[in-house]
Amino acid sequence: MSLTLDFRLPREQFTLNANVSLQSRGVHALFGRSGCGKTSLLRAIAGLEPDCQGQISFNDHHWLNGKKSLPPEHRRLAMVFQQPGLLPHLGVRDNLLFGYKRTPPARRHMDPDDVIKMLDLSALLTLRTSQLSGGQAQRVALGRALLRSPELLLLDEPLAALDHAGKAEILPYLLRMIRHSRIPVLFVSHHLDEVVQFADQLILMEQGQIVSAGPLQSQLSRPEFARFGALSVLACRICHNEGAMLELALGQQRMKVPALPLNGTECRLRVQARDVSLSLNRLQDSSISNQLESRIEAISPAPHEAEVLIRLNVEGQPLQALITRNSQQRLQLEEGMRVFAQIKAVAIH
Amino acid sequence: MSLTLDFRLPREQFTLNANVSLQSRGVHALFGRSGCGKTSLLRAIAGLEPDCQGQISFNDHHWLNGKKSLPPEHRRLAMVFQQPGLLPHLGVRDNLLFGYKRTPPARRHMDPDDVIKMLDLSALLTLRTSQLSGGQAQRVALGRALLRSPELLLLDEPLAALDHAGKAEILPYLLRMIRHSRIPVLFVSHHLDEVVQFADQLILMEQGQIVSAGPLQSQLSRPEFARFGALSVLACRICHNEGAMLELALGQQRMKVPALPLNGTECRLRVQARDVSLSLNRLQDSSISNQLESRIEAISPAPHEAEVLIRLNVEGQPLQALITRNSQQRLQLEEGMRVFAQIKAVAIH
Amino acid sequence: MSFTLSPADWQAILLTLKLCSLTTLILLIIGTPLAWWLAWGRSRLRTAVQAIVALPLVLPPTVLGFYLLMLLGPQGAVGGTLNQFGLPHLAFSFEGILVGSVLYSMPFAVQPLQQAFVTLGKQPLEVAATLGASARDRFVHVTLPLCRGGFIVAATLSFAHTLGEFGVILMLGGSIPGETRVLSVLIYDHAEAMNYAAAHSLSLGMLVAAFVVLFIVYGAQKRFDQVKP
Amino acid sequence: MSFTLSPADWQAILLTLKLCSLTTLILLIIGTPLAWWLAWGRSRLRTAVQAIVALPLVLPPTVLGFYLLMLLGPQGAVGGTLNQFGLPHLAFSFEGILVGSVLYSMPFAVQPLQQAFVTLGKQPLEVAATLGASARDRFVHVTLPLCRGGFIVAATLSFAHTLGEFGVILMLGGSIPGETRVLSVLIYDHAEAMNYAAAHSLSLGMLVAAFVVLFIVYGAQKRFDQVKP
Amino acid sequence: GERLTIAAASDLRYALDDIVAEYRQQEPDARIDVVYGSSGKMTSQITHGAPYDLFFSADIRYPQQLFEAGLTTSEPVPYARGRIVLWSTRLDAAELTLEDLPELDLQRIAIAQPSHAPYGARAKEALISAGVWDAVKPKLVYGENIAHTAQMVQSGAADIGIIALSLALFPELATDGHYLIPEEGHQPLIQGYVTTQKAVDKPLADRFRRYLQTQAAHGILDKYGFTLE
Ligand SMILES: Nc1ncnc2c1ncn2[C@@H]1O[C@H](COP(=O)(O)OP(=O)(O)OP(=O)(O)O)[C@@H](O)[C@H]1O
Ligand SMILES: Nc1ncnc2c1ncn2[C@@H]1O[C@H](COP(=O)(O)OP(=O)(O)OP(=O)(O)O)[C@@H](O)[C@H]1O
Ligand code: MOO
Ligand SMILES: [Mg+2]
Ligand SMILES: [Mg+2]
Repeated sequence: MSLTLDFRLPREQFTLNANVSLQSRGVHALFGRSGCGKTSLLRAIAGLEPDCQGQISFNDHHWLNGKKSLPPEHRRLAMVFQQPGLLPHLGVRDNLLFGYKRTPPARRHMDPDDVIKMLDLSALLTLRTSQLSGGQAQRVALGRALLRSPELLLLDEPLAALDHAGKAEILPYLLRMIRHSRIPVLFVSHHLDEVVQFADQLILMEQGQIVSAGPLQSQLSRPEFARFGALSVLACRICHNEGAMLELALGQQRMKVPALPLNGTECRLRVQARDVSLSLNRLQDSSISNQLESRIEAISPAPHEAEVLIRLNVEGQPLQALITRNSQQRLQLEEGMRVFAQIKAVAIH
Repeated sequence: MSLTLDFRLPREQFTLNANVSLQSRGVHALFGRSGCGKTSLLRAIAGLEPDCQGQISFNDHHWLNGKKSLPPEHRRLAMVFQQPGLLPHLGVRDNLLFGYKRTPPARRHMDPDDVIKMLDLSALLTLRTSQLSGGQAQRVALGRALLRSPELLLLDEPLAALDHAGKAEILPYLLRMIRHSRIPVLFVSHHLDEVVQFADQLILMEQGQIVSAGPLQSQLSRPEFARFGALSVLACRICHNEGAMLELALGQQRMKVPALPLNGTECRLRVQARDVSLSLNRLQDSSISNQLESRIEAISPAPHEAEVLIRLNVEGQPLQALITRNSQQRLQLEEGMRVFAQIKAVAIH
Repeated sequence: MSFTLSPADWQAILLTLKLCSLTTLILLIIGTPLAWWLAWGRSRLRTAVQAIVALPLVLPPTVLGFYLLMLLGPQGAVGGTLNQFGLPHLAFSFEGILVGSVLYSMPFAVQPLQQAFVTLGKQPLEVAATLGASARDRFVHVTLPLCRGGFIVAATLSFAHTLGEFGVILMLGGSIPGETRVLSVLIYDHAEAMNYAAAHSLSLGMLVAAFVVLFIVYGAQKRFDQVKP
Repeated sequence: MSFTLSPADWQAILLTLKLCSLTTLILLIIGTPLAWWLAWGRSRLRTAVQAIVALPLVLPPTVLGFYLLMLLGPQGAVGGTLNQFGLPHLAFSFEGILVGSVLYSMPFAVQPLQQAFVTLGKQPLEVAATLGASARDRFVHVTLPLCRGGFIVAATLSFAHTLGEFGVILMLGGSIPGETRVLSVLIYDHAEAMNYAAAHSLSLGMLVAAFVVLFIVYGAQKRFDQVKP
Repeated sequence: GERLTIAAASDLRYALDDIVAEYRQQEPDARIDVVYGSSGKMTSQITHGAPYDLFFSADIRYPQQLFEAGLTTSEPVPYARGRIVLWSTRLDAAELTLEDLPELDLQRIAIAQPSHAPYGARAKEALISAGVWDAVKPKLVYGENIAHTAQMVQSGAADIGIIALSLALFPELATDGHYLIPEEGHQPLIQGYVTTQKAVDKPLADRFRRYLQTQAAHGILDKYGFTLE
């Protein structure tokens, strides 16, 4: 995929200034505070913002050239909005097939039966949209977007309107869909937690400007993200996935975590810095069983003055730990030291 | 305070059935999934639901008697809605004083200057409501409700519309206000995290029914709450509150946590079960410094089959720990055993 | 074309302004509670009443004029009763066309008010109630200022639509100078008398006045829509 | 009172139905794009055009009729041009009152449609566009079904308001049986000729018809409001 | 000063204006308003209580009805005999007769509404006796009263019309010639006036009535082609 943006869009309080080139497949997460312009950016890419000026090109197609704009229906993308936006006069099936019917057969690369199975929609097909729960409606909206066979998928906080239980209902489907379809995705969120579950690339926006863009792991260790709750992501290989526990390999080291619904051989562990504790020796009679040998790379102040953020290197991957200044002094932790990082098995997602 | 509810209110999918008597001061949290009837209950108490039938009495006043309903303006309560609901034709000052002006001087027990100071509103007074951020508007709505000098305060998810940073902005004010005013509060939420920060009493609703009601600590260890993420609350005494760290006493034992903006000598620590690990001996060279000697009271299965939920007794208070079954077996943990519970200092709020 | 107006023209202008002002005033007074009830009432009669209020929109003015003439004239239920009490009946009188105008312009007052009340929603009123404002207090200090736009639109449309009334007045009022010969009837009379210069002056004046009024109304509507909560 | 209708009455009824149906059809065809532009257009002229469209609401029908007579007659710009091309001018013809009716009922078609388009919002159309629906496709498969209520209201009000037209037709029509003598004019003639029984029958018929139509419209409006997205 | 309201048939539009103007020369303080319309319409209005003191009808049968209904103070008084003429601004009507009408290339022929305008009723009778009624009927347009009919012709919207001689003699209209239709073809148009109950105790009504007997008044009537009895 190659998506090159270089445009301006005037908003009430600022002018949105998008100047970025996204080259890789996978999921690009667009992250930033409420009102920073995430939705506006997506809408501009979709061709829904007539005031937008500049260049947007996607895989050699010019979507926007100066003021000349290709209408949304001719851009090969699909968008899932914050609200499901199902068409209320159509049933679930007709909503699902709305874009499919409008895609020339030669260009269709998604199959309705597959999508219905993947998103578990078969029981809903005959319902009216008003009979769906929020989560069900979002699943239909996702399926509808996929069946447009887009070459780029725009997701605008598809989970924002849902409460905790609602999110739990839809997340597995979203993950499955994103992994299965292999369509490049631009995913908007203002919850860091959500973002890291999907994203390969992370784009941070502030006040209409793109502040930084890059791969997930390196972005997460940037100081801009500390205030959203420091976080690391460990890329692991799955060794055994049998029974209730999952065995993971991180270089030479091994971890065991409660099984997660994962496919494939790779997986990504999201570890919050506050869930990592450090010890000088391997702990013996503690309930914490995952201990990763690692080296301290950097020690930096944390938002709370009594705490420090410790950047570790575990088998070449960055891992952050948030501990008190007292503990740091007690254990005399310094850059370059070897330590054991304890991660509670249940703290891994 | 004495608030006795015994009424029915027909809704689309169920009839709200409120039958509960709230006797203590402090904060009563009303907790339940979206659509379970929390808002409806509050609105009925405020007198905003004309279809409501039964009895509502507050401190010897009959607010509802059969179908005879005292109009909202004669019930001595104030309500903060999910949206701030500032009156757009009035400036911030006039909004703030709207209820104050309508309260007979003899019954006023809140002072505008105090409230403005407490909620840090002085810089906003001359603004128009459209110039306020979401968080600022909610602060004004809170102040306006307080200045009505209510004898009962109803808060309907006053934080729901805000994002992470918005919540962080308003939470300290809300906490301060609730502690300072000593007005009985009924606080609605569907986020357990939020609830435990304020609540003394917890009321759980489901499908229009009140499932259980009681003091926070005992409610939290009920199985109904496990699925929202198991959680304990420890009541502590503050020993030292100097510099960056706070020293707390829990019976004979001591803990140190990064300082929080607390007043008084008591405080409440919210500890998520997944943040607690167990060891057979006191750990020596770990960054975890808070270790509480405790006894295992019960071991029960957790939602994930690879995990168990361990109920501990720490100085007479319940504390829950979520660990893997593997660890339990490795350490051979059993009911009645003495163990050390490690709580990462930064994990305490 | 010259725009000189005769004393008779001026008389008709003043009469028309008087009729329009009084109609507007009466409609605001009775239209407000009616619109409120239509917006928030819970009776099953609402749709029927709404249809009755809207009848003048679709009924030929001659039908309305005919029935009013039957009702208000000396033989009618109302007019006859008035005569029995020694009072003048209402046909061919200013009071008669005032009644006609109020009925005829009713939907133009009630519908914008109803719309404004519905758009306002109950929330600001509920907020005010929980802050101790009584029903009257809420109306004066919340509804009135927040529905200002709706009231302006209702008043202007009532006024303007009364300005444009013709059929009802023709049947119910005739064309009595100083009493019922309003501008629309006068223009008709001028046209019939082939007094085109006078018809033109008055028509053009009304056209411009109507346009200016509507331009202000829709401008105001847009502006007030933006400050809506 | 008996409700026998003469052949002349029947002729007027059929003529009126024809006029109302054609007016409604034309208004839906030209009113839809106009309402769309008023709802979503970005020109600064919108308020002015909106005021012009609404003019017939407030202008005396005699003013409208007077100017139309000037315009459509043989000396008028339109009528004169037609005559030059050997075509009949439009004064005192069915085509003439059709033009008058379209202008006169314009706001009753445009305003509900505009309202429906604004209420619908852009979201469903944006959703459809990102799913590959072209502008035409969106109109047929999204706007039309979702604004069904608005179209019903617009059609019914246009029809009903044309039913109630009087002043314009009086000046422009010439009361030609079968051509321009519509019900409202016939009722007037009956009343002036003191043919009260006939006036009554027709008036009552129209009153009932108008009420039924409005009752259905407002009922439908309520129902469609509820299924709105 | 004293007030007098007169209802008059439209054929008197210019003649009665002149008489009133003359009368006011000698009594400038008197306020005399004249309301014109078709004789039938005026009768209908008086029946419903319209406050006219004197009623000048184009056909004495209408005041006779009012007298029989007890709404007048005395029997109707004939004051003149009316005549109908063929008149056009497009053709030279002086050269034409009724019998020519079917042969001419005409779009529209205007007459007054026979059901309540006596001049229209007489026009219809004349066309029938000339044997051309069926031929011209499809081209007929109907004015609400005889002045309206003249206006239809004057504006050119109707090619030719049958109007009152009194109107065709009005200086501004007299520039176009007319053909006097023989009286034999229709019933005589005996014009009569009555004093209504409203004029009881109005000395001005008596004085004005007396003025009508004067040479001056007769002179004006004569000038407008009214044959005096
Ligand atoms: N149609 C519009 N015209 C002008 N300004 C707009 C428009 N829509 C939104 N804005 C403004 O543009 C800014 C960015 O809005 P946008 O919806 O893109 O933010 P966002 O990052 O998606 O926020 P959120 O996380 O709350 O959805 C805001 O200040 C908003 O007020
Ligand atoms: N005015 C109303 N009339 C009838 N039913 C209503 C009304 N308002 C809400 N309901 C229904 O009553 C139920 C309870 O709604 P309520 O707003 O009390 O839930 P809630 O617990 O506050 O939910 P949330 O957490 O989403 O705010 C819902 O099923 C809702 O659809
Ligand atoms: O009474 Mo008239 O003058 O025939 O219209
Ligand atoms: Mg957004
Ligand atoms: Mg709620």
